[in-house]
Amino acid sequence: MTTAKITAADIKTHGLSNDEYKKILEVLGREPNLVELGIFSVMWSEHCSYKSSKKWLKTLPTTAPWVICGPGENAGVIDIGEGLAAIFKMESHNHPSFIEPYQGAATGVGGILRDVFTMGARPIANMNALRFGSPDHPKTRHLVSGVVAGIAGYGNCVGVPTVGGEVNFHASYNGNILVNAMTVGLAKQDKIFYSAAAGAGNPVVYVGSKTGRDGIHGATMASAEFDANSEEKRPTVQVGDPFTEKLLIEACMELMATDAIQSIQDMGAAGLTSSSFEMASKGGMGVELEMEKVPQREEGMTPYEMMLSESQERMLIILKPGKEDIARAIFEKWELDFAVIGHLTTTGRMILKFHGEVVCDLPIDPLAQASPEYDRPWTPTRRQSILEAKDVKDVAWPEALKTLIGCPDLASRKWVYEQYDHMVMADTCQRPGGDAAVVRIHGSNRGLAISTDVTPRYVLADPLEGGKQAVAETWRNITAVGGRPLAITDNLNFGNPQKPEIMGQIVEAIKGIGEACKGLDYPVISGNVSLYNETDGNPIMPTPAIGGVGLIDNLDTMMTVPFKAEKEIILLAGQAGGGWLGQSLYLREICGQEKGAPPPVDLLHERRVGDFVRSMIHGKKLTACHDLSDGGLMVALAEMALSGDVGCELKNVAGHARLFGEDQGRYVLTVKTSDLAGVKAAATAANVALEEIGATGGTAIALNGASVALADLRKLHEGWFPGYMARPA
Amino acid sequence: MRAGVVVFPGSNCDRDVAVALSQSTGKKTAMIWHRDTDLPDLDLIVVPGGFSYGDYLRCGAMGAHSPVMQEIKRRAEKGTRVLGICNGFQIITEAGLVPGVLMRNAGLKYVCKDVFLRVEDSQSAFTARYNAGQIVRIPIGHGEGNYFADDETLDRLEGEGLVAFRYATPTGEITLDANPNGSQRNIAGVFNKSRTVLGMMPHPERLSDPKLGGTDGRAMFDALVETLA
Amino acid sequence: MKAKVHITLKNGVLDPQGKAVEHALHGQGFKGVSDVRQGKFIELKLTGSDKAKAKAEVEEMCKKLLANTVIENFSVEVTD
Amino acid sequence: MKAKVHITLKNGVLDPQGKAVEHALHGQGFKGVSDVRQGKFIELKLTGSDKAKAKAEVEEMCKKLLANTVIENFSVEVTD
Ligand SMILES: Nc1ncnc2c1ncn2[C@@H]1O[C@H](COP(=O)(O)OP(=O)(O)O)[C@@H](O)[C@H]1O
Ligand SMILES: [Mg+2]
Repeated sequence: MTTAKITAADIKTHGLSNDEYKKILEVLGREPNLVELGIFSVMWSEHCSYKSSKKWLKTLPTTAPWVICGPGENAGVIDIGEGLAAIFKMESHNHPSFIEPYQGAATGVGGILRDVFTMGARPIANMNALRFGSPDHPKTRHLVSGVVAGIAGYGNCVGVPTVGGEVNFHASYNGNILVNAMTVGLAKQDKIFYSAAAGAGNPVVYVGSKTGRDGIHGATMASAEFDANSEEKRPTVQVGDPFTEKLLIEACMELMATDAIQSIQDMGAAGLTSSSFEMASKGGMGVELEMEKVPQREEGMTPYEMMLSESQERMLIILKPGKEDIARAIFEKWELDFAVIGHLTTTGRMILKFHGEVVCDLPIDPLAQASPEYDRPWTPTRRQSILEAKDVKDVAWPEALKTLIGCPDLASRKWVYEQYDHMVMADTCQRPGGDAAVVRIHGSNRGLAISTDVTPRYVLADPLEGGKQAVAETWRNITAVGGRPLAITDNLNFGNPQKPEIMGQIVEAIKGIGEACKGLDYPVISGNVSLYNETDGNPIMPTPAIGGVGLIDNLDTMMTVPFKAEKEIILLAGQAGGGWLGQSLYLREICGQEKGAPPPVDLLHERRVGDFVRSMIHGKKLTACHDLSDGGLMVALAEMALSGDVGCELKNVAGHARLFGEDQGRYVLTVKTSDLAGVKAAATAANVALEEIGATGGTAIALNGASVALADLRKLHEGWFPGYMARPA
Repeated sequence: MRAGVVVFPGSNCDRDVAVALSQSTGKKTAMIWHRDTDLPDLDLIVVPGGFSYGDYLRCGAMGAHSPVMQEIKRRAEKGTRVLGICNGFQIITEAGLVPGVLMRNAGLKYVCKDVFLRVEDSQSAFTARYNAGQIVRIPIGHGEGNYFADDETLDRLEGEGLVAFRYATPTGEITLDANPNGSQRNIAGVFNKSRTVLGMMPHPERLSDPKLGGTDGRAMFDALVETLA
Repeated sequence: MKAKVHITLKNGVLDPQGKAVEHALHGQGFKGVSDVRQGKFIELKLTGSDKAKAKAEVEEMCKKLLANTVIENFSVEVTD
Repeated sequence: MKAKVHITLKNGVLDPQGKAVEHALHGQGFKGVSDVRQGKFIELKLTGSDKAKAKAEVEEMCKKLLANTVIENFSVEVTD
């Protein structure tokens, strides 16, 4: 084996600490070579090993009778009845999207799609949760336009509808935008594929695109060995090829319908290294690869480069014995590369050969077991005191509403989602713009409801309550369309975990998420952690994005946001009174302040109100429903009025705290007069507060003698995004 | 009616339109692989939406040269009805079955939304269930739907009544604002000379089911079944 | 041998991309720019050594696939 | 003055367009073709008469807007 001496610089450029290097020496009993060092660095990276977060992630509730597979596989799996499973996960592509927004976001979509279809699921919906810097920041417009175009460019071409998501702006993301993409897929329960390799001698097969020098660890630049042709060998940005991904989906689906696959995994971050390593490790197997057989895009690639390349649109498959020809024929039909690059062994070692020479020989289990796990020091976030409504400026409601409905965080996202094909597959029953997206389970009258949410300003002020709130909001959004919330995926975006206050945010947010999952019977089945989101020591706001999935058993009862007709009764369900202005958008946008404790989430109340609302929806008692979130009651009403193009006349509500407070666990409902008594009685029986606050009708929102025309609100609401994007930088 | 849908490697509305067709025909829709040249007997061939071969060079360019398209051209000459939707429209223009070209949207962005169309001509197997002048709501989803042809061609198309649909306001006005992509004269769909081939950017199969929010698209498939039964 | 192919929009055909680029350039303060037109540039390798023949072949490729001659012009240059 | 700008992908960067075009050319029977790369070609008009200055300005445009320098190279040529 060639052994170029590992230098201190090599260790550093591979992102390993001295302690970690010592551990490597212990595990190996000798010095690693560069290939091996590269593999260690990848396997022990934060991304692959979760070394800072593992201890805390273990505390999350991950089971329920309907959970088929929790965290640990490429994506989580839940039982949705009739022999079917929903498979989903969310993943970040933050850093690449900041460097190259179009390709960064595009390859983020490609990556999460592979995580889902590698398990046997046909992807049926994509979501994206995006956070950008302040709209005034010189880079923001360029990043928004590139990221959205990238998501569209990839998702539209592969033919998976992008049905929802979130977009927020805040200065804390100026140097670190967040691009979190989620995919939901559908599989038959008896056709789910896992990644644990088994069967000594079974062929290891590489399919998809060729391997190039994309995204190879920066070490290739610094290391002396690669200096000669630095221009040629420079690590490059990964470019997505959605057409190849589409072929890969179809080819994998076709192969999965046969009985040829023993196990399968996509090549995600750290490509061939993590896929082969994880598959072997999970199955307690060894693996031997012949690196020259890896399909290569460029000449003169080294095993180091092939192992660390992050070229997109590739998968690794362990075939059952004798199935090579069946598999090859399918991939050739779809005009994709197909190569048997090695086989499984019983040695428990990873052996890489290059033209016959052994270039890497690592023990798999010890390496996996010795992977670092840190209990990083953390300090709890200092809580802020509760802000009294009387200490907050009271602005006339029409002015406040106009400001809020057209502010960057609340303005219509049409400019974004009209660039996404959200209708392909012809099963989108609720398009973007509502509370949760709804996609039909093909060929049935059932649907999946999907929502992504988090309110970072709440998490910053109180990570525990903020973590709870994020989970609860997805639960509420799913409930509002009539869905039964089943499980979540999470994408934990934070700053540098080596700072105790950031680690504190992580620990407490996870605790909050866990509490909400428990309280709502809504387990975590997959997720992703993205740390070190800081520039010049300025961390992002803690942003644990949650993606929730629920089931609608009968699409005939699906509920939507718009007011449907004139003269219907408007009701406010949940917590009477209200008036929580701390950390509200009203406070930020109208008063220019970001302070106070965020609204607490009472999980028992949440559940009681949500279950009541859902039962009313299922009983066909409601005509419209919308949960309250950013901007509180008035914003929710305005959204219902605008989307239905029906105004409303309000009563029994007054004061900025009542109108714009962001108390949790509440919904606005409309009912026909004839159903009012029944709904009221049901609320009383369910111990849910229900206030009558007005009636629909007219072309304005009217309250206490003042009114705002819907036409004016619409201009503000729909005008901001296109206006902002059209302005020259 | 025997209907078939072409499947290119990057087609992604093939299943959608097959489902919509089956709903109207009550029969299974035949799926035709892009390398097939030996096609079954068909009354209608649909070239569906998607990104045929990735569409990286020019939308529809590679699809137009595929083996199956040569056969479809022959069938079209014999009068078999051909419907090109979205990418299918791009392909059949590239293949010369209908005149014109679909260029990049004037706004340079992909646009997915419902639009209103004014039915310009109801004298075809495709549009027989609509009335000329009727306004229908059908979704679009494309980045390159900007219909272009020279003035002479456009005048001829209009003169011969070969414009099938135009982008319009909900009340039927043909305005700049109603035009989502910059198409010449707001053209959303055109026929060939004999009205046996129709190319259109909007997706009738996306609003052929009340669960998806509307059924204006279904009338096209029903009309085909009625005429070609 | 290598071939370079330029594909440009015909005169009189509206070029939305060119127009958008021009607009953006003006927005960036490049005021003296006008008549921006965007086309494609394709490079490829060819076997053989007969340049004239190669040129004819690439022109054939343009007509058949690379360009849409309804709206586009092309030009081909072959070098070693 | 006129400027011609060529924008091409850097070496090593995946070129799905080029790959697809090559594939299609093979499918059309042009078997001798390889290494197809697809780039952009932009033409524009400029006021003024100082060629060196104009070139520098167009290069600035490339850096700022026309090219994505993370993955693309550009070259500028100015003529009368
Ligand atoms: N990036 C995005 N992509 C697609 N749809 C989006 C995106 N951002 C927001 N939306 C859609 O816009 C609507 C409003 O979003 P949001 O204000 O976050 O809703 P909510 O307050 O109900 O969670 C939702 O339907 C959402 O799915
Ligand atoms: Mg909501």
